[in-house]
Amino acid sequence: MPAMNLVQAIQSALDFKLADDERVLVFGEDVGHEGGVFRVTQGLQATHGERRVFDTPLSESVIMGAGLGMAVAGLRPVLEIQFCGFIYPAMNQLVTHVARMRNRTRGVFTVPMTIRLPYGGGIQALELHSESMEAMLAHIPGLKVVIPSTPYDAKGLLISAIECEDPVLFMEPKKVYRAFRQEVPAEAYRIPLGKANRVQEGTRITLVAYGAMMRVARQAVDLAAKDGLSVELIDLRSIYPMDTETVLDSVRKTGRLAILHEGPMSFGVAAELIARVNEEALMSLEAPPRRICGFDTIMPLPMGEQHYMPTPERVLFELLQLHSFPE
Amino acid sequence: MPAMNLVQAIQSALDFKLADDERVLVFGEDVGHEGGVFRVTQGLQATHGERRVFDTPLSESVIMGAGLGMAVAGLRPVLEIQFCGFIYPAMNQLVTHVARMRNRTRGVFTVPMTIRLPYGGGIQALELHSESMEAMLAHIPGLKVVIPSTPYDAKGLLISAIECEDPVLFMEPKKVYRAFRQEVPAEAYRIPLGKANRVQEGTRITLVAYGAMMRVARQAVDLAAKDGLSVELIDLRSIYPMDTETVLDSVRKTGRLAILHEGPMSFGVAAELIARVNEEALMSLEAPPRRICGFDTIMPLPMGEQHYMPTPERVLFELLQLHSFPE
Amino acid sequence: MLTSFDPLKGKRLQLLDEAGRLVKGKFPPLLEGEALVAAYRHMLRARVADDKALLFQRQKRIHTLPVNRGQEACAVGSALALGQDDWLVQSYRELGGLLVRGATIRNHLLYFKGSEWGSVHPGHPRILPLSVPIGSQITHAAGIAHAIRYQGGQEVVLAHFGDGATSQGDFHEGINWASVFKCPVIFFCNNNHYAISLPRHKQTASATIAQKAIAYGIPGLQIDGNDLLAVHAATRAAAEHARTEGPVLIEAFTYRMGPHTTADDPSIYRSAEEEAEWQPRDPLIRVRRLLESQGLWDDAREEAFRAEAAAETDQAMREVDELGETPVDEIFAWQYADRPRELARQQADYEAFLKWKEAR
Amino acid sequence: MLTSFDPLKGKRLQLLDEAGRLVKGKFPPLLEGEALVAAYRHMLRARVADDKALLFQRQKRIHTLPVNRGQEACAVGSALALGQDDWLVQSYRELGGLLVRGATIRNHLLYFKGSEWGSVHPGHPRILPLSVPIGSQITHAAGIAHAIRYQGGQEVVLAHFGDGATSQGDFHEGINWASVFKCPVIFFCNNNHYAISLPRHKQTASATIAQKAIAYGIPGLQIDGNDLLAVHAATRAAAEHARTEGPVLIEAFTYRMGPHTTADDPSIYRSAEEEAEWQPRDPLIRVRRLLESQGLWDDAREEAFRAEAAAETDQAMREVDELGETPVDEIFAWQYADRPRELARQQADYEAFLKWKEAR
Ligand SMILES: Cc1ncc(C[n+]2csc(CCOP(=O)(O)OP(=O)(O)O)c2C)c(N)n1
Ligand SMILES: Cc1ncc(C[n+]2csc(CCOP(=O)(O)OP(=O)(O)O)c2C)c(N)n1
Ligand SMILES: [Mg+2]
Ligand SMILES: [Mg+2]
Repeated sequence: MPAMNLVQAIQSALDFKLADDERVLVFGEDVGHEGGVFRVTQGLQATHGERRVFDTPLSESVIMGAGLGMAVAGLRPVLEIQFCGFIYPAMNQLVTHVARMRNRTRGVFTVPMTIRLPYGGGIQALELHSESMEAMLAHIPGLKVVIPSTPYDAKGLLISAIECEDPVLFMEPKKVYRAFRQEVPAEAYRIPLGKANRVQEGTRITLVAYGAMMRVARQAVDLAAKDGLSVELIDLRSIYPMDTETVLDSVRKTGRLAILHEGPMSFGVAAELIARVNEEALMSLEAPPRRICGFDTIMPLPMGEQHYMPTPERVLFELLQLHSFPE
Repeated sequence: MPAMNLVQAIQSALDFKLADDERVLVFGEDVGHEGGVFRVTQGLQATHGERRVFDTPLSESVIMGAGLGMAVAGLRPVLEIQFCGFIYPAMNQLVTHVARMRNRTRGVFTVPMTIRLPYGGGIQALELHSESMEAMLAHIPGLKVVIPSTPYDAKGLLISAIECEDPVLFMEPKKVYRAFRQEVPAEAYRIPLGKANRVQEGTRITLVAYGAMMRVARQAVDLAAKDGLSVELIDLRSIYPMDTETVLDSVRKTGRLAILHEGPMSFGVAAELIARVNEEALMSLEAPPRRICGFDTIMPLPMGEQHYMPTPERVLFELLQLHSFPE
Repeated sequence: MLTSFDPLKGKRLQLLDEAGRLVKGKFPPLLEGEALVAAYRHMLRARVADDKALLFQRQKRIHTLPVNRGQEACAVGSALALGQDDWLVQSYRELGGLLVRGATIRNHLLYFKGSEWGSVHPGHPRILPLSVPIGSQITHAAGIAHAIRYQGGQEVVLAHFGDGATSQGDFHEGINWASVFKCPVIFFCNNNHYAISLPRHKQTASATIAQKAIAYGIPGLQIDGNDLLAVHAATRAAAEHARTEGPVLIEAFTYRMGPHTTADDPSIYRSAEEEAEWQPRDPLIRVRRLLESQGLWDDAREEAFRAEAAAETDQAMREVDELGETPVDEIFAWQYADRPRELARQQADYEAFLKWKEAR
Repeated sequence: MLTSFDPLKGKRLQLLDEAGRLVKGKFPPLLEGEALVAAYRHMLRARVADDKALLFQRQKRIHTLPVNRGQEACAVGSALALGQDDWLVQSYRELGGLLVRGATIRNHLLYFKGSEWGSVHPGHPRILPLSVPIGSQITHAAGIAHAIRYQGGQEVVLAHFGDGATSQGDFHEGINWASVFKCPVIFFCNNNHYAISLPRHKQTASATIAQKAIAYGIPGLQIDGNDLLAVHAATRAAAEHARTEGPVLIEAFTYRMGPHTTADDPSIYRSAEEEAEWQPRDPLIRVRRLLESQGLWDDAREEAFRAEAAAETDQAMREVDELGETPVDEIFAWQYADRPRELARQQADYEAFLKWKEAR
């Protein structure tokens, strides 16, 4: 099996679907000739031609709206919004059309479209190049939102996303793009949308994370182990639908829950997960769940970013607090 | 004291601030000559002139962006987005500029701007005329989000919003516009942003609601009382900042929490409140909090709307379930 | 035709004048004889259905709906220029065009009573559901047309929108996209002079909407939107151009004779004189005059057809009156192809409530 | 000047040719003698600071930043046309313009090292912080100008943006608003022929960007953006027009001689030949030639000024190097005028962690 980083794994999924299905088109700002500002689509235009893989004008609303039009006309657009911070100009199309078309037309018109969305911080980037707004997107009825944390998951989830009959936001953790390699099958495989992954067993605390925060979580779990604290780690992978069962199973065992994400705390993914655990396993909770999140502020510019982005140490601190409740 | 409905109370606040402060401008689609599609701004142009109260082209993004420009230049814009479902074209301006300007410029440029946003369902309206997306808006760092439920609150909160040094989303429950009258002082008064209102004491359950759902909540509380169930009712009034203390005080007393809102359940306001109550009063909870919300679907057209909108009976059902836990 | 109309010259294409006389010139009308009669019937059918719908709304049998009166030539003339496989991307004031394409009056009423099934047209002709967010559908037209080009098809897309829509970013982005990729779209602006209460001259400072085409390097022309023949001829020419060269912008100069919607009161923002001025320009009158002058139509036929359309509309309303509320399951069933656990759970909770309520 | 340039005629205003000779014609240059020397110094200072910043980025002393080389005439020439109280609404590639207005090289470096204080200019001149979401600042310019009109002021707003920005809805909505309300804005498009990798001709199908002005009924003109005198004269004329009549659109035909940002590799999408073609059109060269021909500049002065600017930049970088991370309190303090309990709580939690970490 070839070793791939996240960029290569995504590329491999796109390459497969382009070859596999004539209805698949890949487009967005700079994704064609240049291969994207992160080179995720590099080489795809050369292989599949300019009709299949192309650059668009600098206008996110029509990228989204034209994508919808193509989908309605029978294609399977895979579009890129260059950064999560630039999804907002496309928000109207996303909420009022992409997410609604199937229901409004009782299935006559559907939108099997994938929106690739590089997201997340910790890369000392310019303003609006580091946001994590998955909670906002997951609140929109009609969308699915998935976030891989590894090359292996990315390939399998992206193929599933492109084959999904509904619009899927596929959020790519930029911080992971070239962070590490992993063995990834050269051939196609699928990972179902909506399934979490229990990546490490533990007994005392359930830690839920996803995307780039999974690496932070793993390190924190290792640190905790050194302190003699056994933490079960779950990679949520899908924000909507959310695999509550896997989390519930774990919480019923550990009695303690921490959720880790980069996005602002208030009205974030952690809150939703806590609500669900309350609804189905309140009595298993031995301590208040802890949210380890970005603050309710904008992402500071690089000289302040290290405070905003959760670190393994900060996660460890929170895990220890959680463990020692009540004190 | 004159009796006013919600429309009149809002009008009265706008009229006061227009007279009181030359920096206040009121604008939006159809708000000038016509007085708005709900006639909320009726008469204001006649009183204060076309320079102060005016119609704009049909383009929400520049309404928001020009508003920001005016604010930065020293004015206090009060703009209207005609319906909550039409905020999305303005989303980019809202998130990337309006909410960020103070922090980005360390206070050199600020955005003391009020965004009036009629919201909510139950009025058998056209598509996208019934949404309640306050959770999405409250997740944006840098904004304040308030929702009055009565004419009295509306006037006091709106004056505070216009005088606030930061951008405030002032969401107006359309369903309440002309639903009832209340005594409202003719003169100006302020209700602080960020404070909830305990409107009815009770002992067994804490019910939190806001906006148009307050009327539903009141009716449900009455129904429950008939069934011998004493419910404490809190009007949240402000979604961000959120007055968690008032809710905590109540939950510590009742041990049971239900939250009622129209917006989609997942990643909604109820989840956030549950997370906060978990963090500070988990051990007071005697039963899983219940979310009584809109579904994770688009608002059905009128022939299905009654299913989507929580009714007093549905709230009662949920309260009884909550009360009888564990069963 | 497209190139002979410089949008900066202030010309406006007219083939049939207000008196119902053919304008002499280089463009012979494309609609004649029985085809013209058929076109007139479409307009009249839309007019009758529209008038009745307004009435039904007053009777609370349906909810708020937009009113079409005055814009029938735009909707019908343009839709008649489409082939069977072409796409119609509507705004919400093109009832006549929908009927041309095979949509039913029943569905029109059903939609505005409040059922999603109102957007499901028999045989699924290529009609997008109406678009509420102003201007947003313009980008969809660009995307559908992009797909057509990609698939090597010969179809075109007709996209309707109002004068107000031209202020939206999506107008700009959608036309720009279509121009860059030479997508086969006819961008058809129904300039009815108002966006709810805002008059056209406060919407934009350009003398015409047609001239906005220059910003995209595409042809733009202004036509008399109350002239069925001009609308039809211009759309036909535009479709031809779209298929081979790329998009065209048409500004149809027309007037909304009724209120914006049944919830609107136009007397607040426009004068009775202005409304009276447009009365004789009613798009139906002049076609009828032409047909009558050619012996193709008369009072008896008018009466008979009106009665027929009225009966059809009444019957449709009665059918729709019968329909009950949307079944609970449908609310959850159509959001996704599968049913996420979130929805299943919410549905189960809600159904438990319904059961409890029934039992109480 | 504005009316004599029909954007559809393919003209491009030039007052100083590539050889540094004044173009004979009806517009005498407005910048002469010492004023011209001062302008040249601004350009040169920006050039030196820009070159050095690129170096500093390679040394990892600052982070990713846009590169200005080639566009100094646009930034400086336009900013010099502003009065003290006029507003500059920047995009992110107008370093020279910022320096003209009193911003410092230190702040430029500070911003790109990653501090919000980099947007706080000494004396708070009317400069908006750079705008990352492409085109979005165009609407702010309209709003500021609206406020000026409302307050009866005589100021104007200069809004910069790129060729790519013209595809955004905000370009359209912002200019439309300003046109309708006759707001005093100069919409200044730096058409540097690329939006990252996308060449101008794939961005829009219109022959010029200037002609997009026609869509709003305002004057539009294309100018040689590498010609300091043309930029300055056009902006002065536009400011005059803006104050009395309303907005103007200027398309400055220029070239980004460097990469898009320090993270970009232009060799992927443009040829060395193309880059070489633009080399002799460098906006600094021709002003220098003119000054030299007038005896106002020479190699010695060039050397001396370059050394001065380099020393200033080095010094600024050293100062910025010294600065430590953003204090925790600042992250929470500046989000709102007050500090909502949510933020206070998050801050307290975080500070508890810091204390714990320190103690460990
Ligand atoms: C994005 C958005 N903003 C506001 C509205 C509310 N609204 C509905 S129709 C309308 C006016 C539309 O005018 P125009 O485009 O001229 O079309 P017309 O109604 O005249 O046919 C407005 C403002 C909307 N539907 N969508
Ligand atoms: C809304 C938005 N989309 C995408 C980007 C990413 N991006 C940054 S610069 C740029 C190209 C801008 O081109 P242009 O407007 O011509 O300005 P230039 O960089 O050439 O000066 C893009 C696509 C962005 N910053 N904002
Ligand atoms: Mg109109
Ligand atoms: Mg450019």
